[in-house]
Amino acid sequence: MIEVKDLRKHFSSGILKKHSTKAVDGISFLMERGETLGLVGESGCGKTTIGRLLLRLLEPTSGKVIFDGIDLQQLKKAELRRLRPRMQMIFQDPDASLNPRMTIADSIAEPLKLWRKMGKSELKERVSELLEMVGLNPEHLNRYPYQLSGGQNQRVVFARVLALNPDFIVADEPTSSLDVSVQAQILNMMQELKKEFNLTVLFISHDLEVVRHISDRIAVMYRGKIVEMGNTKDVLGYGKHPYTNALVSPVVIEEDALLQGDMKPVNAFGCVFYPRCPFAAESCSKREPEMVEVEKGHWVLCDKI
Amino acid sequence: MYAEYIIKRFFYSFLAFFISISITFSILHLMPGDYIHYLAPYLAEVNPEASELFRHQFGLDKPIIEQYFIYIYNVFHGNWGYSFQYRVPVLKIISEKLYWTLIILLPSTFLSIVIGIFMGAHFGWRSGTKKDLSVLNVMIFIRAIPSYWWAIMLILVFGFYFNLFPLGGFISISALELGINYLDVLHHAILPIFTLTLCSIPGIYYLMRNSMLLTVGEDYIITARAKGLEERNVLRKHALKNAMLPMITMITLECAHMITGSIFIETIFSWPGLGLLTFNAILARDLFLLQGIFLICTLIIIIANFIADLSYLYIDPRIKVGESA
Amino acid sequence: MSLLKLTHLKVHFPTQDGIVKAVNTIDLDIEENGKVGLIGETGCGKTVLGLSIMRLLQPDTRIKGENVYKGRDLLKLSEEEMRKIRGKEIAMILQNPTTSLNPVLKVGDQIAEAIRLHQGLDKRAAKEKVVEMLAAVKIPSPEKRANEYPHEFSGGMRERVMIAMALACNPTLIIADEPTTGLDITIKMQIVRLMKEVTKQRSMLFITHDLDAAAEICDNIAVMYAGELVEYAKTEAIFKNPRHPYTQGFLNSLPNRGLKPIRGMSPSLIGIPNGCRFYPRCDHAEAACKIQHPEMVELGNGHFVRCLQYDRS
Amino acid sequence: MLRKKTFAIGICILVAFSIIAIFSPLLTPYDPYKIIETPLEKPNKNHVLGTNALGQDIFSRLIYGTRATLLIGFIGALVSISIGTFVGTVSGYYGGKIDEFITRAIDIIMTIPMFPLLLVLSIFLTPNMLGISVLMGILGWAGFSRIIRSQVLSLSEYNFIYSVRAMGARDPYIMAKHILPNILPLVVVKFVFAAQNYMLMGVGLGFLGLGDPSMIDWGQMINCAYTNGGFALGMWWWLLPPGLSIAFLSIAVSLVGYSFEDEINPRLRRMVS
Repeated sequence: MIEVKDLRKHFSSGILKKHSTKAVDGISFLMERGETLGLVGESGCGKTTIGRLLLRLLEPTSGKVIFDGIDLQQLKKAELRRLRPRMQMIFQDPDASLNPRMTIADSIAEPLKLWRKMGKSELKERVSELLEMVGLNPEHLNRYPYQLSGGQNQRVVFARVLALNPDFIVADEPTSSLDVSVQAQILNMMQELKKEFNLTVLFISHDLEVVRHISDRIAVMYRGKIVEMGNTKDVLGYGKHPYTNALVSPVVIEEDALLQGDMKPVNAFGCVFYPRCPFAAESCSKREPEMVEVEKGHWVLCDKI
Repeated sequence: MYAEYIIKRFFYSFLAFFISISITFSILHLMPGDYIHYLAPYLAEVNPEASELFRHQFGLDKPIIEQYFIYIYNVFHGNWGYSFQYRVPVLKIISEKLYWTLIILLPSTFLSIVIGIFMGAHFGWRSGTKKDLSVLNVMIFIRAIPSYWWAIMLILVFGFYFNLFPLGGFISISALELGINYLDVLHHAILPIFTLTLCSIPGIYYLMRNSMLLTVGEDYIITARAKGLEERNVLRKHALKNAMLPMITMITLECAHMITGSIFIETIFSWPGLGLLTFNAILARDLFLLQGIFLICTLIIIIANFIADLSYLYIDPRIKVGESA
Repeated sequence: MSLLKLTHLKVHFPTQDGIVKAVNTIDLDIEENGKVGLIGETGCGKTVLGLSIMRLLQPDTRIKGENVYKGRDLLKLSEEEMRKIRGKEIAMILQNPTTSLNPVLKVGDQIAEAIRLHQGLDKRAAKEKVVEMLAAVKIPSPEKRANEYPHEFSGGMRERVMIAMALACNPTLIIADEPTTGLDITIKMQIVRLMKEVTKQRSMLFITHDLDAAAEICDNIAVMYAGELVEYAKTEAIFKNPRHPYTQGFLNSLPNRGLKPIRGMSPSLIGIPNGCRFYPRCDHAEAACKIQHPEMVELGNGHFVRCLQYDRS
Repeated sequence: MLRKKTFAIGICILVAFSIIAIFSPLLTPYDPYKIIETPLEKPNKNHVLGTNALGQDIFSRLIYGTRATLLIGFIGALVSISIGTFVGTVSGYYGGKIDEFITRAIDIIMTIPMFPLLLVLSIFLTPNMLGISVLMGILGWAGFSRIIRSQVLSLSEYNFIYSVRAMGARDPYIMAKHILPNILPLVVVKFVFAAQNYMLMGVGLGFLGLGDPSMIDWGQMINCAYTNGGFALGMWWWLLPPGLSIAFLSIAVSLVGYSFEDEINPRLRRMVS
């Protein structure tokens, strides 16, 4: 369904001196139809950037994203636009994902107005239907986002995204700004909707436990690179990469001395995790490790394996 | 990082001045019709030969690109053209008048910034109190009345009715015999300075108050209180510096307002500075002089801006790593 | 012995939409050397509670009840007396170190401020103390770091600075408001351990929505819901034998405990109805729950619950 | 509450001025251009505010002067706010290189003093009111566009803009439907302040003798009174009315502007955990 080939995105800043930040640094993976891939990593590791690159909401520096056999990079603006209804995105802060000056009904109706020619009554019916599907009442239709709770707003966002029957959804930390009691509601709803719509989902999160529940496969990201990828059970149960293990059972690993979000590599050649790795050897700082398939479908980016 | 920042700022300042020069040049050359008719209408009508000579002397018969470079060269070499009205080089008369303008402009800029910032900080910190709201209303009132009207009113009240200050000018008649006396000049300068300060305070006060209002709600203010700091130290050490950050740019923008204000105020007070010069230049349609005045105003603002940019280096640590540069 | 004793504490403040009853009748005891975790979800009033102990809320806030610290009611002190307690006796670690540190002041100076104020040290001695504090929270090369600005620190490092600032005057009680929120998991555990270490000889009110962090540090846990405490017990008891339906639901909704949600959402703190506040979301609700507001009852062994199931008086 | 009252007062005054401007011919006892009486008459039964040096009725001229001032304010604000909104929205919405270029350009434009430039240009232009007000608008948009840009930029960080884009909406649609409604309150406030500014400036130009001679405006009236000795002769009925009118009008506009601004400023957030 989705094929990502050696995707890179570098941000540069500065006029006299260019500072380049490698937000995404050579990432490749495949996603099957109907699967949920959990993308885990700490803040600033580039996971949000990947989400946006996959939908080509950002232009990559290099690399390819192939969506259902279509190379997104080759598309013209208008062609890409026509493809948009098939791929959607859900964001972290539900309150900010809705236009504060539009009613809930208008927000949900918007994608339908954009893409489907519908009569007024048909539109109204469809909106109510969607609203019900995400567990809200018709009484919410004429309210504004600020009158709803975060959890309810996230439901509205789901209704709006599903209005166009998408195939692929990037969910970027959809529950991390919600309280745990509500987070569980939203995640459960998401599971149901996923089955119902046969969605392919890239689920981005920093919370391993959440990802464990929702994903078929997991990719662990560190500083712009995927360091481990495989089935949820394999990665979380029998993780090979020292970073994955640090996430699963927090052993003390040294904190990065570098600024958060500043992705300048410590060493242009070595392993990205080298400075914090408890098992680092001299050689790790010199040679960039390669992805190794330790078991079928379980890849690790570490030379020590 | 310092160096990059300073160079960048300097470059932008230079660019701004360069663009101003280009504007004055293009005004001269891109306006419809033969501009000699604008410059010296009588000359052009009465004496075509003289106007030919004039063209030649000013290099106006050369291709426009060449003229442009000549113009820029001239401007950077202090040759800003010739004032028809005063029959002297523009830069000469401007530099004479600039002195007088600065006599009222500098003190009033200083005073209005200090008073405006002090009042803005003070009442922004205690916003919502009765005192704050009444001060706010008074400031809105002062701001709403144009500077020329304040000038006229103040002359009427303090000059005409109370006879405390002279009605205008910069020296008394007695100075013709006794020579210029600083106290006498000061006596004449007080009312214009007061007017200009009065008209400039509200703008700075209002910006500072708003900036303070935003700062008061910040978390680090609560942190400072949680440390047990006295209220005045929370204000002085934590709130003030942060609230000042956005002010620096704002103040330089206010400079443009003040220059505009001084044009009116000098005219009304007959203060022999750039403002009055401007007024007279308009009456005489002395184009080169007006252009020169425009350039000097730009220069003042650019310099103020550059100083402001540099002061960020001292006050905003984030610039050092180039984050907000 | 009780160090801080809150009795019938109420904190209300007016807003445009009505009076927010952020804290309603809270009784809480923090023993000397005791660590109490205050658990609650967004908008339950836990931050307000922390700030009201320090009297750092806006002047139009109404605080009622008693707030006795070492035999003195803090609510009755003059502002000047209270100021001398802040930072020195009771220190606070505010939520979100990024916004809680002053961006234009050097980190070292921000720590030194409290030291100089409360301990009367001169500049040099204060500086030494600052370096010592930074070293105590395990910031590498503290001499150099003291001269840097907050934006030069990572999130975890900023949190350490906040902790160092709170510890600077050797306070008896620390109020920590969500010190682990927003941190990455590998860094979170380091902060939790650090907090545990530095509060060995102190009391602490640990405000958080992160149960794991609270479990690691606290002896007792108070669960807050809609402005009041609904359960208070030893940490172990809360985890192994939660008695209040909200606590049970909260635990079950955690991702590592089954992700079973509580239906509905937390009530707004404006215009709270009578009766049990959890009633609309509760699976065990009965008719009486809607009318009768339950009182805290002790089930023995220091385990308190506010629920009509147990309140049969 | 207080703000609502000031807003109402401001609006009432504004409406009154507008009515005066629209129905000037019906309200004036004399033709304002016509030289009817002996010059420099004191206020009397026939001439409420006396006559000027040319013998024109001051009261009639005062009434007609409302038109020019209101029009200059309105047109100037309309032009500068339109340009500013457009440039600021484009810059903030597209971001990247376009934004950087526009931001730099605005930084530079902002250092060029508009009023002296206006004076230079006024030499070339046949003074006409429409031209002057449009020109003022063109010279004055930069600062405003900077404010709009930062507002749009912070809006664009809200994900709803992103999600509409992800939905496949076109950029003009997003700007019109999602960005404009959200910045509209700010635009309205800035429009009011800009109008005030241009009114004062228009009168100021008239005062400097750069107004449209075919229009009657308060600035020219002040100038006329000032230069023809109305000041020295103590003829307050000549000098004061136009000045008081502009001051009064400007205060009214201020009241409206500040009340609006209070309304849209994000209220100080309260802390509830």
